[in-house]
Amino acid sequence: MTKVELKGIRKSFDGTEVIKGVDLLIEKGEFFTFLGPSGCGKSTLLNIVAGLEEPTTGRIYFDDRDVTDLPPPQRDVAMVFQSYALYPHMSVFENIAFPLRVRKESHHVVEEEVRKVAALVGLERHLAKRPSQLSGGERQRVALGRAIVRRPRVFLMDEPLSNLDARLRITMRTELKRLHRELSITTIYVTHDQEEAMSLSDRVAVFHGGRIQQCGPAIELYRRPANLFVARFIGSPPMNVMEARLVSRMPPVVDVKGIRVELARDREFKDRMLAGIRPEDVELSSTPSPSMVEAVVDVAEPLGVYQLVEIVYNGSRLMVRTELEDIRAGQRVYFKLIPERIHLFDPQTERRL
Amino acid sequence: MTKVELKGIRKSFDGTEVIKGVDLLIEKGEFFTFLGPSGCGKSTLLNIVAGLEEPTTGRIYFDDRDVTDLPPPQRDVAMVFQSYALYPHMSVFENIAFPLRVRKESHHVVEEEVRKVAALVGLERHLAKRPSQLSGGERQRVALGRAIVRRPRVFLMDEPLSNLDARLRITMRTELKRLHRELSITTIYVTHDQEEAMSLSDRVAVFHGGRIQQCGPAIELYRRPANLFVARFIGSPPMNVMEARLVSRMPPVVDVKGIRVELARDREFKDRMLAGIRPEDVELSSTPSPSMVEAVVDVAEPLGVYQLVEIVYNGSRLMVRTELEDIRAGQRVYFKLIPERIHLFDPQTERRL
Amino acid sequence: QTEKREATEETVTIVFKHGKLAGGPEALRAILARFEAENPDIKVKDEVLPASTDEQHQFYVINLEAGSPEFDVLSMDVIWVEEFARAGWLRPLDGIFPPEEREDFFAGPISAVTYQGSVYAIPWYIDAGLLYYRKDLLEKYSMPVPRTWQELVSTAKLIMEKEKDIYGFIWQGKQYEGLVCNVMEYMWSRGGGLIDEDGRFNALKKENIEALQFIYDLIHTYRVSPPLVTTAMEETTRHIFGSGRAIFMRNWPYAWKIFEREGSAVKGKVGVTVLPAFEGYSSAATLGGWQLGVNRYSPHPEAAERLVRYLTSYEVQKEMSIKMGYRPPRRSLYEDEELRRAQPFIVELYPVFERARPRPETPYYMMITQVLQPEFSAAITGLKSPEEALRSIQRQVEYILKLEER
Amino acid sequence: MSRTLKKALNWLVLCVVVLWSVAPFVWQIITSFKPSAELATLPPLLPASPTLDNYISVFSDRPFGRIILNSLVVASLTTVLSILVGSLAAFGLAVLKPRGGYLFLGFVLTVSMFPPISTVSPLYIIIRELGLRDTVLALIITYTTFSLPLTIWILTNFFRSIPRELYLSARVDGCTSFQIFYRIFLPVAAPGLFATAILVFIFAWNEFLFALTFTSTVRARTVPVEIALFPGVHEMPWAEIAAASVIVTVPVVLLVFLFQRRIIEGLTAGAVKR
Amino acid sequence: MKDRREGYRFLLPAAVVLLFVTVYPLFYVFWLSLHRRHLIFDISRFSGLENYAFLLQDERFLRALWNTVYFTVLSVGLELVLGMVVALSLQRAFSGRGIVRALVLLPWALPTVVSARMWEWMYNTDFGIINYLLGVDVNWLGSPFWALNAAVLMDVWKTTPFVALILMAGLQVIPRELYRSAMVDGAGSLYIFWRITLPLLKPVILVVLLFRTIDAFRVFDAIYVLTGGGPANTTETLSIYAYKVLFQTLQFGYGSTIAMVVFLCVGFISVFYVRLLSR
Ligand SMILES: Nc1ncnc2c1ncn2[C@@H]1O[C@H](COP(=O)(O)OP(=O)(O)OP(=O)(O)O)[C@@H](O)[C@H]1O
Ligand SMILES: Nc1ncnc2c1ncn2[C@@H]1O[C@H](COP(=O)(O)OP(=O)(O)OP(=O)(O)O)[C@@H](O)[C@H]1O
Ligand SMILES: [Mg+2]
Ligand SMILES: [Mg+2]
Repeated sequence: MTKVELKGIRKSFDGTEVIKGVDLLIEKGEFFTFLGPSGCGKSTLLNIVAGLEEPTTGRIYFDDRDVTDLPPPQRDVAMVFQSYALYPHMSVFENIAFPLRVRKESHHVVEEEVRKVAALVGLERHLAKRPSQLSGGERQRVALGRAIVRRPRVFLMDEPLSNLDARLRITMRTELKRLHRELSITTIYVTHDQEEAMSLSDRVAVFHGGRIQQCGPAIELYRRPANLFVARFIGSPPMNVMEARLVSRMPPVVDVKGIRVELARDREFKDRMLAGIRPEDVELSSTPSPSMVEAVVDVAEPLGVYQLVEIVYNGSRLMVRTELEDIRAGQRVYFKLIPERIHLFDPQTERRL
Repeated sequence: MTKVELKGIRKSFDGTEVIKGVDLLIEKGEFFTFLGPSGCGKSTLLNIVAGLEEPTTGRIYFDDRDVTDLPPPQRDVAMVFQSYALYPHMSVFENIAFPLRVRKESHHVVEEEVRKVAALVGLERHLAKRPSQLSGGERQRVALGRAIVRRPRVFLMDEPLSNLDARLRITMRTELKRLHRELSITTIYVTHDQEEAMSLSDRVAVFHGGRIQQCGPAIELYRRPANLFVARFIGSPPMNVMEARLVSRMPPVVDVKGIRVELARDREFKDRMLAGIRPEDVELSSTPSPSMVEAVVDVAEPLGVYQLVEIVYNGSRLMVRTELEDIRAGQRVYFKLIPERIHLFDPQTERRL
Repeated sequence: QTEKREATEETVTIVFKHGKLAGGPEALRAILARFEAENPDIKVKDEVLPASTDEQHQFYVINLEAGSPEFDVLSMDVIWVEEFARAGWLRPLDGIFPPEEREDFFAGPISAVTYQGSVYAIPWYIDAGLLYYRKDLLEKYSMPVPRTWQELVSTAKLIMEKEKDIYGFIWQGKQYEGLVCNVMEYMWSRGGGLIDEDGRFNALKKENIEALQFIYDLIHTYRVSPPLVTTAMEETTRHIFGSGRAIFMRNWPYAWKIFEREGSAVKGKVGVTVLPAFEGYSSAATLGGWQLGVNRYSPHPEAAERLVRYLTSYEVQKEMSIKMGYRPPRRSLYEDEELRRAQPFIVELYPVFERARPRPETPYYMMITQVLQPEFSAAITGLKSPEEALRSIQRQVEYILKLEER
Repeated sequence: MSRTLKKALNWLVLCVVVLWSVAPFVWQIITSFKPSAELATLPPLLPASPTLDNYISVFSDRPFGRIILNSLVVASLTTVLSILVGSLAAFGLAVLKPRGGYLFLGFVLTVSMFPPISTVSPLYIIIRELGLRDTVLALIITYTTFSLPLTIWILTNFFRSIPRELYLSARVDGCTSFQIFYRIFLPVAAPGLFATAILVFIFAWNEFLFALTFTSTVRARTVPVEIALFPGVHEMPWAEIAAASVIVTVPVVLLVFLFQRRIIEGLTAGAVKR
Repeated sequence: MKDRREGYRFLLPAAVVLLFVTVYPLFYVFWLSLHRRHLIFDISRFSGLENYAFLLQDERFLRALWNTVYFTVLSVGLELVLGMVVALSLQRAFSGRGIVRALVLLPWALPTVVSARMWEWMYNTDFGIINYLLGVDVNWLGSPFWALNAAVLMDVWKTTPFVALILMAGLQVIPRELYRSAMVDGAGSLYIFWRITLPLLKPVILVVLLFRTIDAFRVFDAIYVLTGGGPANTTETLSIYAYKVLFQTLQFGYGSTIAMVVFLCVGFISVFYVRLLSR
């Protein structure tokens, strides 16, 4: 188990800065995720950790040892790519054995290790096949096997699940999680899928524009997003964001597009704010009630256990998630905001208040 | 608004039958979806409706008129493809104008119509750009605009959202739904994504192996899947399927891997059955209760409002969806199956009982 | 000196380059075998060059220029010897080819192998343009063998009118060296030529214009020559004549033997004579033929010289005449009884060879002919008027000859 | 229906195209079986008394076997060398992406447009000075060079289409660049290498200008030169030329039939991607 | 970064070979073109631009230039049109397509020399199959009018397959969906061809034109073997002229001058197309 530390990492390609200063401490055995939209520099940072790219400035430490100038092989990391990067001309066995062969391990060791790993990832029956003869999930497993076989100090995974179909992704997710528990190797995982990040990670760092926006346990990011970007990025469907005005300080009451809500006193406020309301944090009802506001359903999308409903009130639209089953487009409904679940942001800095 | 009817459609490519007899009636103005896994023949059927493929046998009627032998231009349908099929050498304006130009509409008409449609799909500011300069969602809109501009009798859409990222997909879904409400044109929609199908459609036909497995409103398919395939295909994460034995007929009690559940009397039974239990239909608790069974959490994936939890009891695994927040891997939990939500299937025919 | 001794101790192999010979490789092989028997210290390897003389020339030029010692004896067209001698690639053969012996040879080839007073090759066999005619047809219409070009035209026209599907007069008009040979014959037989008495190059003169014009007229005005002659080479015309489809043909002597073979369509119907001339001038034939020389870079010059001597000896030339139909350059052979009996046809050609004229004798001939060929071709196809063509020739050749001045 | 009409038209064009492409070659084959006496008579089209004489005399009168051997040696060595040097460069360009790689590629493309006639005279002088005249080595060196641009261009495209992750992955697994080159990229690009090799082989087998200039004897003469310079007295021995042509086209025809997919892949790799 | 530096080592062998065998000779040929150099008689003297001056009044050169341009324009034009027809008809999948493609590829793969010999024989006035089949008596290679056109025909035969195959590959890159979409939108096949296929194929067409124009412009072996440049130099192209001057009489000075001109022309052509392409 290795502790990974990044200090002041910056990286420019041809004059444009892609990573704009990253400091991170990843604990021993942690499952740590870089989450962010496409092009935000996640892969670049991962490659820097692997030693495939050199940072423009900044240092990388593995267990307090500076590895910034070490080439990839000497860092003893293993990497799994989105495209799996399986060697198409080698059998599954040879693919898994490759890192050992490069290290010139004896035949005996190779044979034994590969079999052990193959059993671990459930590929015993496929060792003789070529990657092209495998299904997506099996290929994925080969890539994992090849990473595991080296017993590296750190696992690096760059969107390893995003080539799989939705269903398989869920299965593999669970498997990844189980593997990590069994091997306890420090893992850095890159994804742009917030659900994946939340379901897998001990901690998540949300990236945007080359900077870390927030870093912490997934549930923390969901509950207390540090800024508007994180708020919108985490949670599906995304948070509704609306303008809010402070109408009274004592007790604190905000007006969200005509709805007045009294908030807890220990919060910070500004005169004009942005209110973030998750679709799941709106209470909906098909019968009127005095504490509730009337609205009309514009679009209703039934999704099994729950429905996504877009309601219109006062000219504003609000996405609501409800388990009520009898909601139809055009219908009149009643809703209420849950005060403690309203997130407030500074409209200038977009920071959480 | 046009009614579309398919009668006894079969289609073979080089001797292998891809569509094995389809009969369907799609009502005027309906939003109808073909749902099914990859390769099941959805696109082929859609192409047959468009006139791009000839059925091997069977007839197609638009408003009771046989159009089977009409070439695509005379059927007056519009089609949106997964790849959008935008003409890369034409501007957005020209792309949208293309169907009108083919019809040799006057410049005046073209100009006016294109502007109108561009406004409808929100592309006014992009008319001069080339498709390559647009984002995924904007391209999607161009494709829609090009389909709308003709005011066709039927819209055909072949996985129009699957090239978009998850977030944009949700947005575009809502927009599609709204467009359909405004234009009220009969729409046939193809997708392999059950969530998309459920959220968009008036009715869904689930395809598998060239046959319709079940056809009806989305919520119906979710609640009363006609067979194991539909049961597993609809709902995410997929239904848990376990063996069940009938232990008593009066009152009907089934044994699901050691858990005895008493069911309603009006259901059909067999001695050996398959029980389908949706993850959301399991009641979970962290405190013991006499009516509940003890289990251990193997994997827990927090996903914001809810968690996906894999629990192990009696050597069997069960995926459970819960809104409880304090569940961790390794923890002891207690669960109960909700009798009226247990789906039973014949293990031979895989039909619903 | 020492080489001689060496030669007796070990055998040397010398390489003999030549064009493909009539009669297949065996005939020459037999001759060489006898040479090897007589000279046990020498082995001869004979190697065949490409068909076209231009390509043979290119082969020699490239190799000799590079100082290649890879062949010892080379056979050369008459027009190359001066060029090669001037370039210093040939071994002077004055020693083995004394002036007394040269007396016995025809004057044309001797002059072709002489450069600045020395001889650089020994004539091997000789060629000259001839007129072939259909004896039977002339007899049938009781026409005499034409002595002038005008007679040839009128005779041909007359017979062509009577006989269906027959060409009047065919010759070699493709753009290649053969065309120059043909054209020169008309120029000479009109009193013209390219080199003046004083040795100056002078193409643009009345006689030459008229000669070229006449050739053009043969095809386009009198129509006794079909347009195909403008692409014809020797074999093209030989095939046509040999299948009985032409009355007159200009060609080299080799064709005769073929016409007289069993199964030939014209066997016994062919006559041969000197080429016609223009009224008031005397006939002329272009000298052709091949000479043997020794590569200056040959590692075995002595052995090579012996082979040259042998191949150009009276006996071998006689044998080649009798067995392969090659025309000997030695006058005395035409008196030889054996040859007279075996090849009466060759012997009859004596007057032709006596009068055969070499093409311009200059080291720059190959450059000049590159100018002549396209220009002549242009003139006979009507692409240019004769005068234009000759003027253009004059200008280009002068640019070439400027090389000489420094 | 118009669909069937369209299909029929398509078939018609197809037949015409195939006929047009093949007919001259078929005629050449027919000619090669004609005894020389039949050459000069046109009907009948087919030889009345087909003969193998032409094939026999090609080998017995000429050192044709040796010349084919020369061609084989030249073409195969050129192929090997060109692929070797070319794939190294292509790997460098496509995978290691050195600064200025684009300039180099541009340079390579420019070189590919050099007309051979423009360099043949100095090359001749150089080769003569090096004493390489009339050796297969001279041809191998020039052919390798002149096929390099094609090789580099195609292989760069092939290497580019290999996911970069393979490179990164092998790097992390501990390979050096050179190991990655031969352990991963060469095997993975094997189809591309093969396609390129065939193209280079065909190029070297068919090349004429340099062969004509740099060789003069059977020691190094190659097949096209031999056919162009076929010796004859006064005229072309057409039937023998036909026989020789048929013989030397056999390897090419075989390659084309066996590997048309790959050839087309190689040919179009440069033109269509990008 | 280290990769990048390492990259140069991989480029080195190719760079050395290319520099030594193509670039150096190019400078050398320029140097030669400034000389009166005659290898046979060992004459070599610097003459500045004299050769270039003579070139301008050398009718044979102007004629060769014209022949080359005529040959290039006509053959490339025909090949493009025919190639397009073939490409369109071979495009759709049918059984036996592999064999058909191989057959079509055959002319391209044959040694040029062999195909020149083949056509020379077919063009033969007396015994040629072409005259026989057409029932005419045309002197294809002998008449100044036909000879160059005959060479064009041969070239068209030989390289149309190449053009067709590249265009076909270009067609295959165009997504089928575009055609389908246009069809559903009501467009007929001709309309689709002009408005969709052709514009999308433009880059490929330009690349093909570039390849072919350059190849046709430096044509050598095909015509050299077919006609040798005759009759009356009506088929003599620049390359043939240069070659004859260079190697039949070893005039390396003047020959190099012509070779230089070929190089410059090809350079201009490439620049022209590359401009078009990069637009
Ligand atoms: N080798 C490179 N040269 C130049 N720019 C690069 C290079 N690699 C990455 N970039 C740029 O750096 C930015 C970040 O790239 P990176 O691959 O790290 O993004 P990412 O977050 O992994 O995105 P994705 O989710 O799409 O993989 C992008 O804008 C990309 O264009
Ligand atoms: N033109 C064709 N020729 C031969 N087989 C075809 C053709 N088009 C489709 N098929 C086959 O028909 C089956 C159904 O294809 P289709 O494209 O309709 O599937 P789909 O349901 O649209 O799948 P996807 O979700 O992957 O688009 C597939 O097995 C496919 O291989
Ligand atoms: Mg990435
Ligand atoms: Mg499909």
